[in-house]
Amino acid sequence: MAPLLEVKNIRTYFHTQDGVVKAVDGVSYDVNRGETIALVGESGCGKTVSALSILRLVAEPAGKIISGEILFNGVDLLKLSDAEMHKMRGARISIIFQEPQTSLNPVLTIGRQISEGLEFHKNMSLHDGMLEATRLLKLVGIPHPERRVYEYPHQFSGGMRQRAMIAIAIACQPQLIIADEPTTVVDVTIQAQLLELIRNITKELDTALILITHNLGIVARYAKRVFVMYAGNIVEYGQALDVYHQPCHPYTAGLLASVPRLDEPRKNRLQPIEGQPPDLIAPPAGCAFQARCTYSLPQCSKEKPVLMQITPGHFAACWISQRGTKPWQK
Amino acid sequence: MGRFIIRRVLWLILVLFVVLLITFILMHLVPGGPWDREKALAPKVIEALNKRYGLDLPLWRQFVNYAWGVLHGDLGISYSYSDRTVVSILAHGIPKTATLGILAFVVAQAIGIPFGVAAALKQNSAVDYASVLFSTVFASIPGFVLGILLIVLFAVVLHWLPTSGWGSIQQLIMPVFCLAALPAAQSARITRASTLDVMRQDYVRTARSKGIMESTVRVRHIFRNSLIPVVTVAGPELANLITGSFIIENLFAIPGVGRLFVQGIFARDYTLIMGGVLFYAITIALLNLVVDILYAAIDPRIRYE
Amino acid sequence: MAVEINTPVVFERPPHTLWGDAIIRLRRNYFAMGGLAFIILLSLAAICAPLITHYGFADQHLDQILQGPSAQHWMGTDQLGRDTFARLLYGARTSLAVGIFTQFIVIVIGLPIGAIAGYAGGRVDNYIMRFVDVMYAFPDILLIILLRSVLGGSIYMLFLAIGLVAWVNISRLVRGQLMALKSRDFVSAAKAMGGMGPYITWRHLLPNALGPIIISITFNIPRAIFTEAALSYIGIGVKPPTPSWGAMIQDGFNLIFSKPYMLLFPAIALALLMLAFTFLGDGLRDALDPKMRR
Amino acid sequence: MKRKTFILSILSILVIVSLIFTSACSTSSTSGANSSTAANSTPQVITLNLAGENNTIDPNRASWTSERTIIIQCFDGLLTFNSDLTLAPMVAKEIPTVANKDISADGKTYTIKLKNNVTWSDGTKVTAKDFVFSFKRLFSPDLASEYESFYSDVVGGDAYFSATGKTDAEKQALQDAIGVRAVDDYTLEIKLTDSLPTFTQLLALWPVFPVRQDMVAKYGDKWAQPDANGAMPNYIGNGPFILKEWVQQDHYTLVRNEKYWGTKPKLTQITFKELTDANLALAAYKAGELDQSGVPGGTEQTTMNDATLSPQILRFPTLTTYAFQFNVTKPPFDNKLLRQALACAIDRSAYINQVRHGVGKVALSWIPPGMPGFDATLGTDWSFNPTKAKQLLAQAGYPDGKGLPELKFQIANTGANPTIAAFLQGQLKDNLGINLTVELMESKAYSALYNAKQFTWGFTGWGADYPDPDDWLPQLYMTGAGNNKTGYSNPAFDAISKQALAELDNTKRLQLWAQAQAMVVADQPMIYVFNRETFVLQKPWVKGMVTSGLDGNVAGDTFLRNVYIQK
Repeated sequence: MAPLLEVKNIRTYFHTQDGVVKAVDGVSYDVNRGETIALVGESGCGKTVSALSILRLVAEPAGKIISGEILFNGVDLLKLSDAEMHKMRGARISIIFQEPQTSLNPVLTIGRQISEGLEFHKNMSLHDGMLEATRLLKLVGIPHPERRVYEYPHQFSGGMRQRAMIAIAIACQPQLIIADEPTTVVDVTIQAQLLELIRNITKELDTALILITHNLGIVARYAKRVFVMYAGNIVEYGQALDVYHQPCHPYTAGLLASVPRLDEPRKNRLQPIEGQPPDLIAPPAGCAFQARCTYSLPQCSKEKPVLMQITPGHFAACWISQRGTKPWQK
Repeated sequence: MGRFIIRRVLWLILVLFVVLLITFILMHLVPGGPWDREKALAPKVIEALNKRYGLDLPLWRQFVNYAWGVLHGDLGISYSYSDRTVVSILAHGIPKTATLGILAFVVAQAIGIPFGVAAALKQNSAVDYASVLFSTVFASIPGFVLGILLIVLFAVVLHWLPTSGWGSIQQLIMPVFCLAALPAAQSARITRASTLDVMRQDYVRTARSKGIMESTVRVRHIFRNSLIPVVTVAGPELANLITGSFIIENLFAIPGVGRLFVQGIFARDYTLIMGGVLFYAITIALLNLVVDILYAAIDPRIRYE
Repeated sequence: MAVEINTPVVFERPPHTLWGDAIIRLRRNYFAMGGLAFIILLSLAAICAPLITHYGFADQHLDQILQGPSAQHWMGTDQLGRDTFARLLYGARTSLAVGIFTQFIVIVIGLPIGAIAGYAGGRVDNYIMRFVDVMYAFPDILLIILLRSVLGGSIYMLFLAIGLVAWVNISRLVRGQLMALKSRDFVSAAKAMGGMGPYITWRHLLPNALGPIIISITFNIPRAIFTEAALSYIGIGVKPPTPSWGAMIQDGFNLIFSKPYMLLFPAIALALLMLAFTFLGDGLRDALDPKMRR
Repeated sequence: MKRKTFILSILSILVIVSLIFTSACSTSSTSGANSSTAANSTPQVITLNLAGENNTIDPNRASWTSERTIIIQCFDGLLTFNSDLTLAPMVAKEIPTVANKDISADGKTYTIKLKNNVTWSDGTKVTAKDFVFSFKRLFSPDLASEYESFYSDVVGGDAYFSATGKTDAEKQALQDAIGVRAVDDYTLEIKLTDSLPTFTQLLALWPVFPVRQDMVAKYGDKWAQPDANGAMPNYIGNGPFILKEWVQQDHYTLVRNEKYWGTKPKLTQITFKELTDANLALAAYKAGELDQSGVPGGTEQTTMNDATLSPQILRFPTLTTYAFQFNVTKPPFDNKLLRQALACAIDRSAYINQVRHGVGKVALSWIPPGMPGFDATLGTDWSFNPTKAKQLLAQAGYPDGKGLPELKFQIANTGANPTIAAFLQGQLKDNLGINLTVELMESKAYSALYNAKQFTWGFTGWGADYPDPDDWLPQLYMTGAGNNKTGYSNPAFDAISKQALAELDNTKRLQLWAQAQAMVVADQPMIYVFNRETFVLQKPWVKGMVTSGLDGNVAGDTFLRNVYIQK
């Protein structure tokens, strides 16, 4: 069976006063029906932009999808008309944004913001939409939904707002939900609750999920497959457990070292990755990670590595691991 | 909300009292009284006039008498328009000035807001540049210059409109336009800036992600939020317009309070000045209150206790 | 705890300071730079007026009254035979001075009052803001006319009169900015380090509130120049022989039917100056507004 | 939703309120528009500009020229001025003189016989009682008439006027004691404390025009006020026009008095607009909304050069003199030589011919041409002469201006005053090398400074209330007189003035005044600069216009009853 979503070699560039920012520069991945994948990387690596590209919500006119294909159920989303795309958004593909503080309209009631999509996609009346919104709020675990549905975002706590965002995303029972760092700004206990909620709901509705996060630590628990992005490119992907236990890219290894691991006794200090991500306007000639890589080879600064299968189903774009070595592995 | 309004109104009464007291003191500190003219009046005439208008009493008595009168709705008698009560003078002028001001306000917003929104939606397009240019140019010409240019063009050269006066719709066109030019420009600028700001907000992206109609996104999500700063500025603007402009009323010979008030100041017509200040302060305060209420109506985050 | 690996700016080249960034942004705004260039050129021309024209602003040529533009008098002469171009140049001094000095007065009065109210909060803030309310309820024109008749006709007193009625807004602005900033973390940090009240205000709060204040000033300068023109119409402007654009517009206003250029030259000059300040103000706002930093 | 309807309702209230205001106001004031009477003949209507709102049009209280403009259309006094400024009888049968015995030999009792066919606009007769009432009301302390001081010589007048603090009974007694009574219905007797030959001229002024006692009794001081719609039902006069409507701050509408006792005017309607901005008035004239308009100062030359407008110019001298007056009690202007030096340094003809484009006339003495007392030879010693100015400056103790303290000149910031101040500044700089500091003041602040005699050197103008030296010399130059702001004090002048004021022989009286004026001019307490000339535009179809030196802001207002329209 063909995957639900296939992103093929997508390039999304931003035109700024400083030059063209190649935020997403040839990224491919796919999602199967009901599957959860994770897109992992630091801030600014292009993961959010690649997700927005799917919905064609990249801020125009500065940002533009230059090339590539996004096949959803075999249909190229980039070729759809605006009207057809409107029918996709919210109805078939929806998104949960990372900032619940700012992602909800402060002057509309929560219920209204949930029912909006229902009114448009399911031709519901405002009244029915509000009833459905109440039900959805209950589903995402908000107490007293019949009252809360008439409240405004500022009356909700951060965690509750994100639950409301989830309710908005699942309102029309989409086939794919993109969760863009859904838990960054809430505290740890709520993070776990929210992720569980998302997992349960997607399971229940049989919805595919793209979980975008910088926290590789949580990925293994929720996602089946992981795609690691760096500087606008996918640098490694594979089964979540493979990537987690046997990273084939020094960047992935660095990400893992920078987050606490629940499965290992805490013996080492957490180690942030030194240095800054490269300039996306004028990326370095070779491997984008080369400047920050402790293990780099002379080849790394000259030739850009491409994704190669290291072990079955586990790909990486790294000259070092492609030579069969993993010096980061202890 | 009710308690908030009551508290504001009570506070307003205190402010009015203080404002009147300060005005009263200032007027008596300023050189020149109502009877000072280049062709001097005889001392006995001045004495009789002071007696007639109660200006022979000690100052504190004058103020107490005045304040007592104000509490009873009596603002005294004008010195420069004999025998006319200040209440009747204001009642004569305020409707005209307010009509002009409200019309100018409506015109200004009706021009400014759509222009601002259009400019923001089509940022850096011809519409945008045209609206920026239009608004800055009209904001750069003093009202009386714009006024006389309009009079020359439409009344003297083209004979389309009467030059001045009060009574017909045609007579309103030029003064309303002159009054509206600057606020329209300001409104366009503010709307443009706030719309641009709102368009960048995350919740607009959220709204788009729901796949709803673009027009719904614009009206429900962008416009309503971008209106908030516009309302903040519109309040003082409306107050400013309703209280009248000496220059426009003088230039177009409109029998409004703006002209009366300034003439009253120059004539040291104490009661008329106090009446004008009272009108001004009440208008400002009430409109600020209206803005605050409107503000709460548009933005649910704001609650008054 | 997860360690955030957050570089602050997404699509920006290596980070700049707020001000450095603002300057770069401003430089790219051609309208704003054009405005700034006009203001600087005009200021230079006003300062160097004697080098540009050999006519004095008060030199009367009673045999050359109300002449049209010519090679001798580029913009013609006025009702006392004074060279309009020279008066326009010297008048720029007055008009710029009105704009700048009134704002200076506004800052001197409004900034401390707003800062005290915003910083102290509570009862002090309440009293100060009630006083500001009272000031706000006064018609500006009343205060200006009364101040003009108390203070006399000198130009400094004109600055003072306009400044004295205009400080209210800036103090409200400063107060609002400080109130908002006060709750931020860096103030708590500064407090925790044992900084004193005024010190915190001066060192940490004001610099952060500076952006909106500067923007407000750029918008208020042309407003003050406008006010001067309006006062000339009412008849309480600058005293002769000092030229000001407002007074020249008023002179020309009376001659619109016979010598339109008498109105047009100063009116166009004023409009250009207003445009320049408006563009500069817009540019500064765009450059300094932190919301724009995305 | 609730919130939305709330906003909507506020918006709709705003719109409705504004609509109500517009409609209410438009219905109330369109009624004053011109309407043509007959289709076949030219409508006899004229629209003029009063250029300002009046304080009052109660004859006993009025004091400004624009108030006089309305009053003289609606009332006729005992006497009136001809266009040549001689007196003519109006309600009085003849001009009272000693010769016709209407004035007693001592000049203190006036017995005036009235015509018996004079009627009010409601048809009732005008009798001596109406004049008695008017006189007594003029002196009422409660009314506080500004022109009362002109009539101080009437027996008992001042005593009553000064009774501000007295009881009603005392006031009544004082009122009864005033020396004005009706001998019979058509004979009025007025007693004066002193002989005052110019009292006949005062009888031609508006403060003593007849006033209806019944209207004042019924409506009090508000009888001369419009009702809420602007109508003037109580404003009953005996003049050729009736004031039908006074829409305050906007316009006056006068219609012909169809019951007028004299020759009926030709105009059926006069509208006075109140356009205060001079540019607007000219625009309205050009747009055909006004039949007469002034021109903004400085545009006279262009107007004269304009082929269309130049035939429409109406210009005539008015009895007004402008002067730079010194405070002679304070240094340095207590120095007569300095004052004379400054007088010689001012090129008045340059001002008139260049700055004012020839409108106006150079003045070298106080009393203006066109009225008794003018002397063309006077003051020529102090006409423009830079050489003499320098000599006099040296004689004054300031050779080449050395040692001269800072000279300050105060002037009200109104009209063309800033220009004349700049002109003076330029003249002193060019001709004497003296720097002058101009202090431009808000007008009331200036008046206060001036009335308190705190000024050093200022600008003043004086217009005739009536065309006689009585109105020009004693009020300004007698020691301590009400309008003597210069502080000028000359015992010789005071003595001659006293004599002249009471002199019944007119020739001798004028000779005395000529001597007095010569004394003043020699001392130069003021530098006389120019006499005013009215310069207005008038549509060619306005015919029969007769102008007078006493005209106010509206040119020809004194004789509007003669005007007609012919297109």
